[in-house]
Amino acid sequence: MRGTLDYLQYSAMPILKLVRGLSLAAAVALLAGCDAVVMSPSGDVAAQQRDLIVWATVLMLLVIVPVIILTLLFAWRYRSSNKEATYKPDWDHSTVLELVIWGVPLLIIIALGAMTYVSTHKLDPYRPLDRIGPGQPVPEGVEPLVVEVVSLDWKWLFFYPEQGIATVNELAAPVDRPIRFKITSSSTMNSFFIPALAGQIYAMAGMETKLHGVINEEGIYDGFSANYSGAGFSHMRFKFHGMSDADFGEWVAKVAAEGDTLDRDVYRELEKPSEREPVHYYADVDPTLYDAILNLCVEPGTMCMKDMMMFGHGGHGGGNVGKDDGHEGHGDPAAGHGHEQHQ
Amino acid sequence: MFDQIDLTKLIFGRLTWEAIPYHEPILIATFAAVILGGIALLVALTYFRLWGYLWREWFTSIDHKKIGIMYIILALVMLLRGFADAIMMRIQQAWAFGDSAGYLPPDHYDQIFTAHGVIMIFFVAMPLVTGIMNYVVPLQIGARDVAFPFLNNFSFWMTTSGAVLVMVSLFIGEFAKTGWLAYPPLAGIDKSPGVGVDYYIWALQIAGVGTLLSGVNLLVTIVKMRAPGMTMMKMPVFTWTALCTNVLIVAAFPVLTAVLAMLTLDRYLGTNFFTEDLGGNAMMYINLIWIWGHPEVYILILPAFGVFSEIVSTYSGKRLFGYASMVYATVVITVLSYLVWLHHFFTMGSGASVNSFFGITTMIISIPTGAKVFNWLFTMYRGRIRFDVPMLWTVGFMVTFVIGGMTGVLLAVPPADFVLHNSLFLIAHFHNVIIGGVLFGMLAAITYWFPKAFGFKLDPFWGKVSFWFWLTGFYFAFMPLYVLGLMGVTRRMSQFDDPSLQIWFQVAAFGAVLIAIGIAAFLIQLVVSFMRRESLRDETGDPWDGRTLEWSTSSPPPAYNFAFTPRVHDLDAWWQMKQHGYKRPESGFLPIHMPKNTGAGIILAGISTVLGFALIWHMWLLAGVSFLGLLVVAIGHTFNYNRDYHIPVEEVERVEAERTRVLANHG
Amino acid sequence: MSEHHDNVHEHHHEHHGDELPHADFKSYMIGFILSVILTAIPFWVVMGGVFETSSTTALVILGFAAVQIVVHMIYFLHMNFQSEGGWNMLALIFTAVMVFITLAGSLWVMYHLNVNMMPGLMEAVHGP
Amino acid sequence: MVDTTQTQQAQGQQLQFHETEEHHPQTGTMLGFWLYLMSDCLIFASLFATYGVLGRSYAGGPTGAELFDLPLVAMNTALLLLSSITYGFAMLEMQKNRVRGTIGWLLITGLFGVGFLSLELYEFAHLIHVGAGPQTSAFLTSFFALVGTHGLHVFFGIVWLVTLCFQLRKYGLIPENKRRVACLSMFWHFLDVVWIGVFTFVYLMGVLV
Repeated sequence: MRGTLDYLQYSAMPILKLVRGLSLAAAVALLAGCDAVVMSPSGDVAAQQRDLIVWATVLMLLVIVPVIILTLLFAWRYRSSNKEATYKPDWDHSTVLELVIWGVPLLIIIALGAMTYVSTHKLDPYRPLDRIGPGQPVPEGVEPLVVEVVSLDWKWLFFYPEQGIATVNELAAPVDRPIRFKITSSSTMNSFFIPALAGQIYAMAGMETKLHGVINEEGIYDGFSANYSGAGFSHMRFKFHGMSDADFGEWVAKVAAEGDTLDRDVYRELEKPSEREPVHYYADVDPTLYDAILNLCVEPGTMCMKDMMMFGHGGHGGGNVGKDDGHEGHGDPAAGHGHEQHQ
Repeated sequence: MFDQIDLTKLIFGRLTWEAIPYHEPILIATFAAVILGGIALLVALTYFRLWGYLWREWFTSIDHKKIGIMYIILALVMLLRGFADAIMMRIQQAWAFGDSAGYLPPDHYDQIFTAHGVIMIFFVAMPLVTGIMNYVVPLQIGARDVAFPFLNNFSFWMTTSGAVLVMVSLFIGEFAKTGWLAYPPLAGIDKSPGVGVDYYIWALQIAGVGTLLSGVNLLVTIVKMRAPGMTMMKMPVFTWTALCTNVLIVAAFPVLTAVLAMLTLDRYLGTNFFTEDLGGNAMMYINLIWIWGHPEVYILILPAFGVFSEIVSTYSGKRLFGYASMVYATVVITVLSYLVWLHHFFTMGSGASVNSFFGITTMIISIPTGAKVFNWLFTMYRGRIRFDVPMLWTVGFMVTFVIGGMTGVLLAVPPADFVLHNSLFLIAHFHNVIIGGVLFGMLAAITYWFPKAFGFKLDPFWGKVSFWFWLTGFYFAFMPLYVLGLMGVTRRMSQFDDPSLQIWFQVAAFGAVLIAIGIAAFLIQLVVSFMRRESLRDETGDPWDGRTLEWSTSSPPPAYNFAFTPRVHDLDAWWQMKQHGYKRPESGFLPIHMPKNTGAGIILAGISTVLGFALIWHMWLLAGVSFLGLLVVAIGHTFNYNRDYHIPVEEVERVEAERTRVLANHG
Repeated sequence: MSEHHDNVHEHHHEHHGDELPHADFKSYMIGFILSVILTAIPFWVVMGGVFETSSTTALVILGFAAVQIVVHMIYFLHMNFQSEGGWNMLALIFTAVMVFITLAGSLWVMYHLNVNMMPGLMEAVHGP
Repeated sequence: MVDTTQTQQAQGQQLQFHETEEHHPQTGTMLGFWLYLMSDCLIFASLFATYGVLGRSYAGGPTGAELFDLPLVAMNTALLLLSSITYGFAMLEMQKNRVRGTIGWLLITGLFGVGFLSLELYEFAHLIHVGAGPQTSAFLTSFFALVGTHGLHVFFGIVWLVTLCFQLRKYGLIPENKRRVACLSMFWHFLDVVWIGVFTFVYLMGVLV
């Protein structure tokens, strides 16, 4: 028993150093060695997500590294040819050790769990941003840029309702201004993902997901669907341009000048499956189109989902029952919180 | 009245000559090879007059040992298919950059990654796990067979039937192009009108029947048939993990059955469970399938944990450290595995409170898992470790698995998951735990129990070659995927734009080649060991100085396993018997009551295959006939009351005398 | 599939250890009468419109259903803590937990998904 | 663990390490069948969960309140309850080793089952006739799936019951047959339990506004 603890103590010091060294080395290698966009993003949200990954990794390495070292050490030391090592065939219990092997992971998970709880709420993609960078709150009076995203087979359509324009496979946003994405799909499920900007979220037909992000550096970044959606999926990519305010204004003007008309007929044509679609600009955009896509009523004569008597007389049935069961069962502290955000 | 066309439709459904992919050179070559190989096999079987032997001794056998071996053969055959898919993907992804489209069009590539996932999980990992449990559990608990021997045979053939359907899809029609979980709306009839998804559905449904019944069977076996004296807390750890795995099977697979049935109704009858309009909700499919899907992961890994526990204790020559905490950890994992399913779709947008709940429950699972790793570690501590091949796998597992565990917890942090989900990081993670955990475990188990099953050990040289190639191959194949994931590369891509990624994919492809050598070495090992079986012979029945009851009987064990049912006093029952200078009884034998072989299992499963094929191709006439046939055979089988016999005492005496002679010769 | 047929027919140890449940006329009758009462009341409650709010009615009939399930378990399925060494009961409790997790979990998750993703639609429920 | 081993070692050769008589493990059929029922329970749980989620997605189609005919459901429930008690009588006859009585009560049970199924089929036919088929809306899809799956179980229960009657007539109340009757009894009563869920959760709660 004492021998074990000696080993633990003996290995603790170098291990701590090693953890620091390793995580540093890994971080450096990943940042410099290759273009690991997830490890060096340009948007504040993605940067916070990166920080979380690094911290969680470091926390876990506190256990992982000693385990790996001890495994190799014990395997070597207690090899059967080493007759000098102690052999205790009946030793199979130690209360102290049991406490350690349950307790240490428990403590780490408590720490990690707390981090998870806080960060999940703080970085909830539905939550409007309150900062645009470390120590930089959103300036007074700055409203987020709203972009409505539709995933089509197999391209992306972006509506800018304030600017009255729309684009296919090209997205632009001014630097340091929060962006508020409203995301839906025309049919298959996709996942809207710009790794440099913020985490991904699914795009599903008849549903609207939301994502908040901010880009802090000018540049051209990759965006794509992260969820397999059929034959043309590999080329369902677009460029996301982070621009200065002035450049963004110019870009909007250019789209408005060069753009075509986007009405329901054009959309129905656009909706047909196609691959490697080039960038399109639309200037004259039907303002009700996004809503119609979301509610699956672009086709003339179809009833919009929200107008259907989907919710009967007494509210959403599943929802109501879910509220009773689920919230009691799990003591959910944030009951109905999703709803509040949509006021 | 039917006119000609309707009758054709009734009989052949939508099956036409167009369904044969003769325009795909790769498939045609494969098909030719399979046909030639198949003919060669059939000729060989006929030439050596093996049909009767196979039918009597194997196909209709209700002996748990033979069924276990058949499961593993099925798994190894399917491993070759699944791995062929893997290497095709690796080549495609290392090749298709920029202007090059590689050699697989998306249509074919998408089938390959779907088939790879389905085959590896359902027809490699599951049969391996079930096979090992089938072989080992009754021996470990001192039983003569499982609780329901006929059902065991039937379960095996149903699993095989599912595998056959997947293989048929290669040559007739197509397989699903949806990813291995067939999410709607992509798997719905609008987006996937072909037969691919139907092959997927029926293969899994038919194999699922087998899996579920084998789960019930092993559960009852463990609960009811333990040798006297073997209380729950004296059960070998592998049996404990088998118990928990089967609890998971019985509780999780019904959900898969139900959700696939709903998808079937959507596709066949036009109902609206998961459609976009008329109130359907595809998110419910994703929710339900992961209620099955997450426990499934633990169904696979728990038995591997059990295997490692047995091996680490045997080769360290030491009692397992912390048996009780090992058992509690297993039980805790079993229950918790039902509370984490949402972590597979954090990015669907269920909100912070739901996400953090499931994120934290997921992390909690790592506590008992961590405790297990420590228990193995301290079993090695102050042991006397022999590095036979199973122990190599175990050490390789302990080092590899903790990395997979770490990345798993990372993925359980919802905001981190938002950037890592669906990326190659995720792929690297689950291959890290499934290869580094399940597969290493099963390969260790095969090496460990092989002498018990066949009476000779596996050749250690080729075993070590296989191990080292697998291990290094694994790191080469999957560490680059972690990096690619951090570079924001998504899974299931058939072509890439960014040329800077290519080198990583080439390294991964190199890793896959190393793994291929590892697999080849394993197969060579089987052949070499068979050739050298005399020098590798295990005459004692206890080649590794084992600790549990299976090592107390001969290798291979007689049909009845134990001439006298053992009586258990300690956790390591056989170890204790050896310590006490146990003398094997050499007289006083009694006739032994055993179940009889039956062909009903293979016949029922055969009809099920036909039924599945008919349903896939909408051959309604054939479907109706085979369903009725299924019913008639099943009912007919229930009229057979004559299902057991006694092995006469002379036979038992003869077998046991032979063993006495062998043991005496041995020394 | 016909798996439930096949399960029954395994019996190579048929002469020993039979643990067929034992029941008597009285317990069946008690069970029957109780279940008739417990069925009739919810039907009456709903068809007669006894309670004003539907949520009260729902709670009441769910309560009756729960009691009736217990009655059936005891008097018809002969559940107790002794049969099969307590394994029957253990399996039942475990299953009940699983059923609860599946039902409550699904409804909870799907409720949040729906709230988050159909804002326009949910307003129809909760008011603007 | 160490301690027990040592005491056992102190006892030396006293320990018996094998049985000398033939060892008869307990029969697992009843437990096995119960476990199968538990897994079936989870199939129903999935269907209930689906109904819970989709059960009010009427998609502009008819609602439960408009469609469900509670007197019919009450009738159905009564048939199923009666079949339960008649199955109980069959079990009692079996305990008294009376083959004819057992078969008789089983057949009566089967008749109630057929009655139940007939009413259910009538209800389904009626719904489809008025344009409320399973394709109409997610609500009706999940309704038909849940109630239909229960009906399918009753159907197979009846097939089994008829088979069993033949077996009883042919082989009498031998232990295997007794066990089969007991297993079918569990199956039958289990379907009752599911039906309690169905009539409460689907029908009664479905008509609540």
